[in-house]
Amino acid sequence: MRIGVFICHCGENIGRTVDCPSVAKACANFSGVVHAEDYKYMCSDPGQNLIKQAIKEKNLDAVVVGSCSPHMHEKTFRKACSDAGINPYLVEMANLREHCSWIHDDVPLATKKAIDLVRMLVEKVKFNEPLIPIRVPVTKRALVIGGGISGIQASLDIANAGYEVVLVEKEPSIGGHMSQLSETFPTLDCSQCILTPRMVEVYQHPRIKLMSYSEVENVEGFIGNFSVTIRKKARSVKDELCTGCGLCVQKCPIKKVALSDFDEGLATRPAMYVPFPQAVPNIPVIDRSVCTYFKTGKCQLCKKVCGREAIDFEQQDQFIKEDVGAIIVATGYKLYTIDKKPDDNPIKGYGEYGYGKYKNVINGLQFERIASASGPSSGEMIRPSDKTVPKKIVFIQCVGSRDESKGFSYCSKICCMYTAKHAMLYKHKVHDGEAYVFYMDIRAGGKNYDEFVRRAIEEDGVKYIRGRVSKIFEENGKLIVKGEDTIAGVRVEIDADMVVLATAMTAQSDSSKLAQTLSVSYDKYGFINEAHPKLKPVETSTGGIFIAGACNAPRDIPDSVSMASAAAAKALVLFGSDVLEREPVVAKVNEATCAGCFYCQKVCAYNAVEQKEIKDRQGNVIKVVAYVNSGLCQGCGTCNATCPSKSIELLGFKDDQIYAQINSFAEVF
Amino acid sequence: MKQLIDISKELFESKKVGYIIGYAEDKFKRVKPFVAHSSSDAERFVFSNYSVNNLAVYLTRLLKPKESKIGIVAKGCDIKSIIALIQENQIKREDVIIIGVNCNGVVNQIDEQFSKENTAIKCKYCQVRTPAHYDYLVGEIKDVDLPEDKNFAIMQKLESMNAEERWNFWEAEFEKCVKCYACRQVCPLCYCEQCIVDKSMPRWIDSSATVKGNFAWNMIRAFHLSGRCIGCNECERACPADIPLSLLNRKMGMVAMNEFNYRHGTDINQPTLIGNYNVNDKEDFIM
Amino acid sequence: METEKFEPKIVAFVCNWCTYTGADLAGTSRLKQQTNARLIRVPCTGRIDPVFIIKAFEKGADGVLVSGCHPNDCHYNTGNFHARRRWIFFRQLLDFVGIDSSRLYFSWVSASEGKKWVDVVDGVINSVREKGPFNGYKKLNKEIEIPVK
Amino acid sequence: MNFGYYPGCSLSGTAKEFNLSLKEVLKNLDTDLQEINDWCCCGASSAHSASHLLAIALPARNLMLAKEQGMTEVVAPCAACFNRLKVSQHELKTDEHIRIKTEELLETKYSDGLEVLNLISLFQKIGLDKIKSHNKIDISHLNVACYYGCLLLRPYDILKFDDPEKPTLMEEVVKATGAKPVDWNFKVECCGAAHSIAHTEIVENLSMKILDDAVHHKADVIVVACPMCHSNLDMRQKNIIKHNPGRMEIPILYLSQLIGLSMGLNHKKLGLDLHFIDTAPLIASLIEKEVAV
Repeated sequence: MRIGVFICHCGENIGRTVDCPSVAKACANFSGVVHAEDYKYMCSDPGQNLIKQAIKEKNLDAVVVGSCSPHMHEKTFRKACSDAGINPYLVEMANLREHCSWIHDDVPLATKKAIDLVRMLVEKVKFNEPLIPIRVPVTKRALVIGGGISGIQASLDIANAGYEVVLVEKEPSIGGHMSQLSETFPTLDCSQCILTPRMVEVYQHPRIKLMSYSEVENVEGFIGNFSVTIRKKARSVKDELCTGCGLCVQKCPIKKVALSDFDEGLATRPAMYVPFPQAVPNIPVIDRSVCTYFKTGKCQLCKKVCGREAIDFEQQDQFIKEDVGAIIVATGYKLYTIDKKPDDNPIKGYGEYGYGKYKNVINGLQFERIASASGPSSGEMIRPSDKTVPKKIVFIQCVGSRDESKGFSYCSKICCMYTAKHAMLYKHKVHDGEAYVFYMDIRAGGKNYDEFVRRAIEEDGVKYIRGRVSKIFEENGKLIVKGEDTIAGVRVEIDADMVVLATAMTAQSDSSKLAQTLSVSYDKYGFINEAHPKLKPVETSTGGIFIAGACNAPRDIPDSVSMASAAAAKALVLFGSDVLEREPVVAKVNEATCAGCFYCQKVCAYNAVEQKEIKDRQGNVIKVVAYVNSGLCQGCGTCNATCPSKSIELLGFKDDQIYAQINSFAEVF
Repeated sequence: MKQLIDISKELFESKKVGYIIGYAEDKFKRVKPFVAHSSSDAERFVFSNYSVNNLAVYLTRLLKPKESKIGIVAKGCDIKSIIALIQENQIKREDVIIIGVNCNGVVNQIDEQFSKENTAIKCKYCQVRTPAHYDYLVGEIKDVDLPEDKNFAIMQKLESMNAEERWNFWEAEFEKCVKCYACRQVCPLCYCEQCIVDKSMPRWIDSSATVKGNFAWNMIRAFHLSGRCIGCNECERACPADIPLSLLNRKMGMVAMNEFNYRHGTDINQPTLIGNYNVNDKEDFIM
Repeated sequence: METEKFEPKIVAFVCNWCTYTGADLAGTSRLKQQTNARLIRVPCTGRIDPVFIIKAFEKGADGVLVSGCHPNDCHYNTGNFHARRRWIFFRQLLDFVGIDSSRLYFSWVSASEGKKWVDVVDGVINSVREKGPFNGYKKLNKEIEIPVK
Repeated sequence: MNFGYYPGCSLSGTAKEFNLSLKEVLKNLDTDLQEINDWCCCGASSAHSASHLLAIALPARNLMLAKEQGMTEVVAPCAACFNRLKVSQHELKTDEHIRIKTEELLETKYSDGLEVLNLISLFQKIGLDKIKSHNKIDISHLNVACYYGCLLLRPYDILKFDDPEKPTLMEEVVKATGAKPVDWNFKVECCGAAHSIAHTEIVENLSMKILDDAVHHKADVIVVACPMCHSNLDMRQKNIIKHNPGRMEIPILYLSQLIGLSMGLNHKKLGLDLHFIDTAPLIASLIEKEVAV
């Protein structure tokens, strides 16, 4: 092998502490090194030309550059060498700046260390193999999971850019939590008025395939090449025939049979229902658990009235396969439930606020429904127990949030804002009412957010009390709220007519299951992790899968929408090329020596190791060995270290390469 | 032994097995591993205090018969190896028929006379004299008079030494090693097609029988068995140089027990120790 | 030679994403450290095989340091968890054969912990220096050397 | 059945009737209590404010004695004793430092594995069906407010007993006696505890609220499982009424006494005559009913 060594002075940066010319001189004597020189700025154009020239003149086939960190200029030098005809993976960098000159003062010692560092990489590069980037084709089609505002936004962005989108929503209608809201902060504009046009746009878009009442069942493949199985749940209505006339819903004889999820349990719905009037698609669903026909075999009234013969009692769940190149997860959140004691852990759940006991203790979404013009009371501000107007209302923030012992340690982020909004909406409707807010801190970071909270306090006269509530109990029809005002340093007791708890935003209960299906990582709360908290906020640990909205962390509408657009942009970047190039640093199996213990499969975080049958000429299975799907492998090498016979090796960091480095760390022992 | 022979014959006659791995006496009346291929072969099967060998090792060394199963005679401790092999994808449970034997202790070395003093040390801390897992069960349990656990005292002594003294202890032991690899060949869990010690690119472990290479070999062998060794002590029995190899395995077994409360080869469906992790694994040694 | 002050040789196996980058940060921040450590960069602590460590000792290292991402911060999600489990066995095994734990160090150093890296490296160098050279292998190596006449 | 027994100081002093009634009831339920030989004070509510080590070591001594005497389950009827024993167990298990210090102090090795029971978990263990089968007197007209206080339930992470904010286990036992537990608001509110001596007015104020809420929810009697709660609610009740006129007296019973009543045991043997608040009207109402039947 003909190796060239190039030592960079980095101006004075390396040269000041490392005697670069003598390093180059020492390196010239290493076996295999046929060329060694030093230069002031190796990364500059003249510097790079120096390398290119040497490659040509001396016919080099590997290069070691002693300069800065590979994180800084590995790409630069690989590119330069590649231009001169050397495979980029035959280039190694010795870090003489960050790991030597900048951290040492003693010139002889630093110079000695620099020589060692270069020698170790010269030895390594002798075992480097030319590698070719892995190229995989891209299916230019996206799957969006979740039809809330984030999913809607992401779908529209991708579809408008000219690519097909499959939008999967588990509920009968898209719209998500945003469709339940009355008004939105900080502008107090009507939520449905801004959302429904978007929902309709999704429905009518020629490139969006909307699959409501459906769930993702299985995901196979890798970036650019996912194969997704979607379970289309039986609606009992043929959606291609249904016109959405609603006659069946009107005729359904069992009217008030179930609590409406959309109205957060404050209203009822029939067995055949559309979650809300503006639902998209406007196709009803039969709730088989309560439908008379499914319970007794009789009724079929809906079938009789349907002129289109769209009712199908025999309908089964369907499994549909879709091929996509990118997946956007936008599954949103659910509210922490305080209406029942959580299983097996009584300490969680706020028994002191009376879970499930007091009708007039409600959560934020229930308040939204009460305040909403489309809600059960048509926007009239009345309390659930006796439908009277509450004259005194208490809002409690941080119920379950920022409370490690009872709930979650994180801040739910949006409660400060929506509580201010709730208090304002209340004051706008009940002019003589009193509104109290118990808070820990006001976290109103965002455009016009703090102004909004100040408006609630200053213009609408909402009374903010800094402190926690220790107990709520009922006495003579009033809810006695016992708490503390930490600013005044006094205990307070308020006899309220209604209490609204700003309960924490939590991950969907099945989010960890979905994350496992997608093989993306998730945190201990079930929120799906971003790949990097700062630089890769919409990517996940798995290439080609992106996240948007509250499935990642508590998030408000503007943040969710911008995140959705960002995720869409990431998917579009992927669709920008026909093939994907990936680093060829992946594991490879030596099938001859693999004994098939599959410890490599156990340690792989990416499901990249598969089982492969080796057959003889008659087609009999002789043995089963490991096989690495290089589309999925991310190149960590954990399999390599785990394999007892070293039958799986990580290209670029193979055993012989590392052995060579260890073997040469000290000149003599 | 009639029970064992009857079952074996029945298995052959019903064509359930292609062969059965068991024990038989050779012409010097020594009990040796024996592979029976027919009913008449099965007549020779014996099981006694001299049935020392862990026959599970043959499960990965012999070819599986076409369209029938492998029968194997196994003591409680050997069955742990079989379970481990199933856990590690080396054999399928449905491919073996296990004839479990109630064991009343085995002799330390094949040529010795069985007595209290000559009982294998592994029998001292054996919890599975009646196998935990089998298809058939034969033999009876008798009361066994067990010798004292000599190794325990050595373990304690070693643990009380300082690092240098321990190094010297092992240096003296490993000096004897001739790299015959009997320890590897006899180990049911050393089923790699190519052992790391036979790998020359790169040569992690010096293949010459120098103390340095012997250190590396025995350390890596113990490491590759850590969390996996089921304690049959065949390596130590097979070692012609009498190196106390079981001490290394026992130490690793103690780590598995103390840190993870784990014992390999007890449950087919148990997740293996290496290859899995717990977010809360101990890390008090990490800065 | 005998009178020369003992300077320990330390080999450090570090993961590319956290510790190597943390060491870069120490450099960028010009945090001074001693020159005894030689870093070997691997993608992940999961890639670090115990044979590396044995080989480093064989080749004359007086101390070995292994460092990677903090738990839950692993670039590859779980590499460091698998590595940690191996270490639990391996360091007790080494200790049992006489390479005690004051020669083998483990640390979590993140990309932002330049200062911690310096403390770890200097700490390891200092304590190995205090401990003295690792003669076990040095002696064995001498025995193998063919005497030069 | 056989249980180890740690009576604690209160049960041999101010809460004598607790001890009496418990033993009487258990005798009828074929359950034996074996008192820990040479037991000492658990440190109560004061040791831990003086010395952490002492507060761990005192209960630890009793735990060690119980183990030595071959017990596997120990009943500590007093809620404070129960709490201190459990806290001590927890600390010894999780804090190696304090365990070593305690072992040095007591010159004994500590080993875990003793189960500490409070009054409610004891009856749960004996079995609700068994209690039901011993019911002789119909007390179904009795509305009972179950009062837990603090020490039985908190801190949950250590005691792992019942829901610390909305407990229900005592109600289950009360239901087994045939009486009717009422749903009320203050079953886990503080009674003022040790302020009883130094700041009586605080205790009176807090206990008053508890009494009021129980009465408000139509309770005829409050049932407790803690000598401290009992003394505050019972002993201070007369003064509460004196300082806040217009209130009715409400008898405060130990859970064991209520069970004893349902079993038709002798009132004196249950120590029902040892309360400040007269239990005679309550007993009379039972007899009346009996006669009516």
